[in-house]
Amino acid sequence: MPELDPSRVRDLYRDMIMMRAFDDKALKLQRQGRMGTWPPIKGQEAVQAGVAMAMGEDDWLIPAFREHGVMVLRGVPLHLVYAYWAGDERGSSYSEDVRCFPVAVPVGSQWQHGAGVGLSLKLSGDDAVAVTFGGDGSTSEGDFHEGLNCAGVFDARTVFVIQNNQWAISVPLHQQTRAETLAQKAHAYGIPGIQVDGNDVFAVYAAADEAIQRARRGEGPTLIEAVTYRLGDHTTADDASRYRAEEELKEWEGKDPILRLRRYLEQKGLWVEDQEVVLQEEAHKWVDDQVKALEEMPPQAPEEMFTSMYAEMPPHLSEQMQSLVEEVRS
Amino acid sequence: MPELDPSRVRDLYRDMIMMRAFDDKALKLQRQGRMGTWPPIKGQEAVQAGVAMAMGEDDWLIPAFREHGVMVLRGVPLHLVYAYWAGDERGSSYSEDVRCFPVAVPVGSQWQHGAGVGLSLKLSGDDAVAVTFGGDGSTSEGDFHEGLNCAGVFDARTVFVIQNNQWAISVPLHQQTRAETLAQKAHAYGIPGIQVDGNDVFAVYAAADEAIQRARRGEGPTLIEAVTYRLGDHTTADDASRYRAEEELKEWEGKDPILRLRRYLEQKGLWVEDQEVVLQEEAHKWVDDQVKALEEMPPQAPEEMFTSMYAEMPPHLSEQMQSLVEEVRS
Amino acid sequence: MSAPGSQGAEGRALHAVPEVATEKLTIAQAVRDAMLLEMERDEKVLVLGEDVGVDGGVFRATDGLIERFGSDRVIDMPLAESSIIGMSVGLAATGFRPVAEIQFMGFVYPAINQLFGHAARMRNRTRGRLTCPMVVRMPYGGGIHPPEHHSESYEALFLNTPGFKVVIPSNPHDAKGLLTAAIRDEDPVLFMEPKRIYRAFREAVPADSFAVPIGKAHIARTGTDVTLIAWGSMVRLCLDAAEVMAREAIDAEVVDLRTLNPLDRETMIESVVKTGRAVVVHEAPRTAGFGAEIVTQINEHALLQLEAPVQRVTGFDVIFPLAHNEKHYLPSRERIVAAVQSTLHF
Amino acid sequence: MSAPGSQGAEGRALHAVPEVATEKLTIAQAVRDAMLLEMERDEKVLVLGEDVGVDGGVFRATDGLIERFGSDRVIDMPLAESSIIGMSVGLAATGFRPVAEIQFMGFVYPAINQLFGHAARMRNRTRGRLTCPMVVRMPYGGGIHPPEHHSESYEALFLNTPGFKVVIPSNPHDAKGLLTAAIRDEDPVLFMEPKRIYRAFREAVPADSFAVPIGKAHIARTGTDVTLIAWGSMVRLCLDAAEVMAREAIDAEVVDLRTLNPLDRETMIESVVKTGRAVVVHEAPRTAGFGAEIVTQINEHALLQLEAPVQRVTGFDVIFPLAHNEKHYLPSRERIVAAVQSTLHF
Ligand SMILES: Cc1ncc(C[n+]2csc(CCOP(=O)(O)OP(=O)(O)O)c2C)c(N)n1
Ligand SMILES: Cc1ncc(C[n+]2csc(CCOP(=O)(O)OP(=O)(O)O)c2C)c(N)n1
Ligand SMILES: [Mg+2]
Ligand SMILES: [Mg+2]
Repeated sequence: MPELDPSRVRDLYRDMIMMRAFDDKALKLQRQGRMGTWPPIKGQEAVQAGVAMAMGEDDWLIPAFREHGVMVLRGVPLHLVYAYWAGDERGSSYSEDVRCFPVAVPVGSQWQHGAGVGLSLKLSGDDAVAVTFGGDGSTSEGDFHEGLNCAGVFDARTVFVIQNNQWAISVPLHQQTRAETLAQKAHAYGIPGIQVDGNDVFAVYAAADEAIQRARRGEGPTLIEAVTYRLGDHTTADDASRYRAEEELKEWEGKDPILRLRRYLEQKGLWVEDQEVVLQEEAHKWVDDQVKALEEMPPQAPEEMFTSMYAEMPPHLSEQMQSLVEEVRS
Repeated sequence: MPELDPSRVRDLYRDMIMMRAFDDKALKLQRQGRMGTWPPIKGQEAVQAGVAMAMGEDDWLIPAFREHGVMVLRGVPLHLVYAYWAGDERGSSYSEDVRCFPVAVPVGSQWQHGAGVGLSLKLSGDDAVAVTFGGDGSTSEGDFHEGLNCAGVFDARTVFVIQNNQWAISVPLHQQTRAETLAQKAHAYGIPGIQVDGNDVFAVYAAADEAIQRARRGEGPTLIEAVTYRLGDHTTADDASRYRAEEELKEWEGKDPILRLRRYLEQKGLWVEDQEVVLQEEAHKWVDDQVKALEEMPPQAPEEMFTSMYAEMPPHLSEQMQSLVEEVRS
Repeated sequence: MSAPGSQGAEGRALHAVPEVATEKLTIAQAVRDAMLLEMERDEKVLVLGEDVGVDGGVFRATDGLIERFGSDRVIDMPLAESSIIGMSVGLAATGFRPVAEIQFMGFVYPAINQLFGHAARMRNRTRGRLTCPMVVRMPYGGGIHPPEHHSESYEALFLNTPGFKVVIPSNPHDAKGLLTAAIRDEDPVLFMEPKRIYRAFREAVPADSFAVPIGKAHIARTGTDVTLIAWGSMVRLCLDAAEVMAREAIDAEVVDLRTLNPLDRETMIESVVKTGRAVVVHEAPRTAGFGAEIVTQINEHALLQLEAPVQRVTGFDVIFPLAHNEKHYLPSRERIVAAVQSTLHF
Repeated sequence: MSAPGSQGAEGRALHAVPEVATEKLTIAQAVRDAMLLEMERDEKVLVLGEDVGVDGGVFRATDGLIERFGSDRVIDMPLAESSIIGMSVGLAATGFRPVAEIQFMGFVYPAINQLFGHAARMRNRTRGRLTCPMVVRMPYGGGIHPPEHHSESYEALFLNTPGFKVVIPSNPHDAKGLLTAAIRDEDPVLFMEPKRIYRAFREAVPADSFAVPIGKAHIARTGTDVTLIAWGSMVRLCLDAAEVMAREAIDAEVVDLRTLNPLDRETMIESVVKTGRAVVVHEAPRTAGFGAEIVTQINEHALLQLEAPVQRVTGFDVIFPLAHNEKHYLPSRERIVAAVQSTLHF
């Protein structure tokens, strides 16, 4: 276990509680029709909090689509995360100083962006590192292979983190690959691969910290496999009970990373019930404020679908936009 | 070394001599303007002869584009191989009982066909095995990864053979991947990977034989990396001296797999100069006959570009074909 | 084998359905029904894709097939579209008839190399020695407010590259009949399913197996004043627009193309020659959408009969918007009516 | 910045070239020249692709660049097109200006997911926060008798999906000026190079850096009887055909589109309005080729001025044939003349 002082450990706990709170809220919003399809992160908070804490201020985050936790920790305002999943492109338009890519929906396609950003940082002599996430399922895509292979060839300043939640929608890991671990895939690229218990936030932090420092020193990329579990459905459009055994879910609910960290904090005397109450209150207030901020966003103008297509709008698009504006006005 | 009786060893030698002869001839034809772009196989004869000898009668071959040697050994008439590279589609239209895919030009795309054919053989209870070839460069493509990963998941009856000739046009292997060997990439898929000296025909045969038998027994796919060297240019459109050191070429010319096998045969007393003369003569006669067969092929009718597009020709194609026929006639 | 009875959308039967046992099915159910019956008929038919097995497909189009046919014939694939198609090429060339599912059309891109480079070319490349009888099913199109990449309508992608057939049903009857024909076809068929109306309505569909021939358009509504040309979910929109216009005594004919390649030019041109006016409707962006080919063929074959330029009602030349702006992107009844008006008052 | 002097093909200067130092260059050399000058001007410009470094590119378009700028700026990539584009997305979004080479257009398919899914969408997706200023160079087209997949002319693939600019030069001058503009552009530009005429002729090209604006067509030959519309290597074929027809007193105007997206509709329509007749010529298969969009726009904007239906001279709807049949596939001078005749005698 790395030497984290108690306040940072409490920060980790706080981060995870915040995640759980906003994830729960998103599911509620979705049921109320105020949110689009939402991919829950419940159960995967330790991976996201642990990696986020290991990242330096200027490091880039390249998420897949189930990284709201780490995105928020890296500075993406929660109300924008909500806006994105509610169907508003402005949700990916956070401020320039947040070094974070937008959500990548095509599974696996972000691995190469991670390699590209890692090469970019190396070429520009930037001290920062690119941290790229993806799921266990995404390791089957050709882009995973290419991204890691190229990162290896170029000594890209990239850390690849697999959130192995053991399912890709309905497909369990053993139908995804015959390899015993995902970490061992690193071997194919001549780079280090490490498997960690993704529900142990300290283990995640330690592995991420080591990998990030290695990349920062210019010693090349690392693959981290964080073994965790998706406690929720794949998305709000999914019903996991169709393909997943109740017992398996129950077993993993017992391994909830938040409970686990709380137990640790309590055992170490770093946490008492009062603090929990305050924290929960704070979390809910923050989430409510963010929902308010979401709902206070002025509606997106219909013509916004045109305005960011190109740096300069070509004539045919202006015409089309004009026709839409007239239609909406009439 | 596997127990091959002297006559089979001589067969291997013969196969390799035949390859060298037809490859040389193709280069000559190309210089004379009687052949299109040709990718020479010089230096890679041992890989192709060794694998071919290990294959069973009903096994499928799925080549990339530098496997003329093994294709011919599997029953593709040489004059059709020539026809194909001379720019005639009928060159890929060999008889149904030749279990061989056509040349796959898009690098890496054939790996998945190998996985698919291997699954097909498994599902249909066919005893045969699919043997798929590709180059070192092709291992960087996403399709390599996907093909091997899927073959692993499904226990496909597939053997994957990398002809690692150490160059992908001008890109040397160490710029292709940071992995020390290509064989170790198998680890990513939970399947066995083996590196062999691809200029040692016995080593190739032994590895291929073991892998093919394993696949035939239903025990899953194997990756074989055969380390060899491309003694010629990438193709007749390439000039390898632009990027490849003369000394490297010289060194590998010394390791020519044909010289090596001949030396072995001579040492064992299995071969004398007279036999060599006869064999060379036979090879040249065969090649000349095949060139004759090529040149005796009636010209391809222009409308053949239409006739195999669909099982039944749709009306718009008939119209287009008609217009071409009229144009050509006039 | 031909369709025992054709109908337009919901209840708009154009001619009587012969007396056969029927079931009320949605498009999603009709698709499943076709696969099920073909799998029973021909053991070489396989289904493969992401989540098609235990989960029964994210739209339930393969629901229950794995229980019925086992995991050797209903194959949950690793998350790898290029392999879904690439392995299908290997399977098809050696005797199987894969019916591959791409979960959403927006995720077909990783498979383009296998589709364009091999599936579409194997027959021609080998002059008929190896073939690729396979179907690629893809839910397509907008209207369901999903995340990015889930609303693509990219039929044009597959129409300038020869070697495929491209089929898009607009109703449960055709979904079953066309998919049956597609599975029996000797060439690769891209079968695009309008997810917006997957479960929007039910229709009586013959319970037995039947094929609707590929390459034949269908007059979904007869009319005399203008021809609306569409496919997939846009056919229903055209029928709706036609109803609205009927109140204003504009009598629109609706041509449901059903197959985009090979195109049934004859039916389409005949209709335009009759009405003298045409509007083509598609969800895809305007520029270089398949609408352009339709307009061009009309101009090549019926220019002198045209009373007005053919109009296009299409998506805009922008990325398909997320939920908030989706309704502003998609063709609407109003836009169709306006386009018809402009051809009438040219 | 605009072109200091435009000309048609070989020697057909339409107006005087201002007095600037020039060099006689082929298209391949002009392409190289543009990259070299832009790399000197802006250190954020990178070149990457297969064999672009030590080998200097299989067509020598990047010859000598690695010696000049080093392997950090001229990057020999692993054999992985999806990574060439995917990494370019990462590089471009974080400040570099990658000029990526796809060795032949037929090998762009593995990169489609990165191109369509990300490069074309990053600006819109983030409402301008992250952008992808990158160029994708691709030799395209037939005429060189190569193996399979080396002759594709698949511009239509990139025209129904918004977010790209698509630029295709037809001569050395434009190759240099347009590529310069493409590298300076803030959005992804697909730059298709007509390999058939890479080295077919030399032309005087200003030695200094200059940009030809993207989105402007060029009248390569003025005429009054018919408008020939083309791009890339087909422009030269049209000019040849025009010369032949001139002998029969048919005076053809040739519009070199140069940019397919955004299309210079104005120039094109103006010409057609003037001549009343048009023929569009492309190498790609006929159905759903970009010719259809041209015909459609002419019909939308100049129907009443048309004396005859617009004709298409195109490839057939078949797989591009291997060498033996190539000449029968490609548009020829004779086919162009015949199409013009048919518009004249409609
Ligand atoms: C290329 C592509 N194919 C299919 C999908 C549909 N899809 C979305 S998420 C998903 C499963 C992803 O599994 P995994 O990578 O393990 O991530 P997780 O959902 O478990 O976080 C699938 C199949 C997609 N988004 N992109
Ligand atoms: C997808 C794709 N990209 C690029 C090419 C062009 N190309 C043909 S062969 C080749 C190198 C192949 O190297 P390798 O796999 O090692 O095979 P080798 O040529 O050495 O036999 C390249 C880049 C291609 N044919 N396909
Ligand atoms: Mg997962
Ligand atoms: Mg090689």
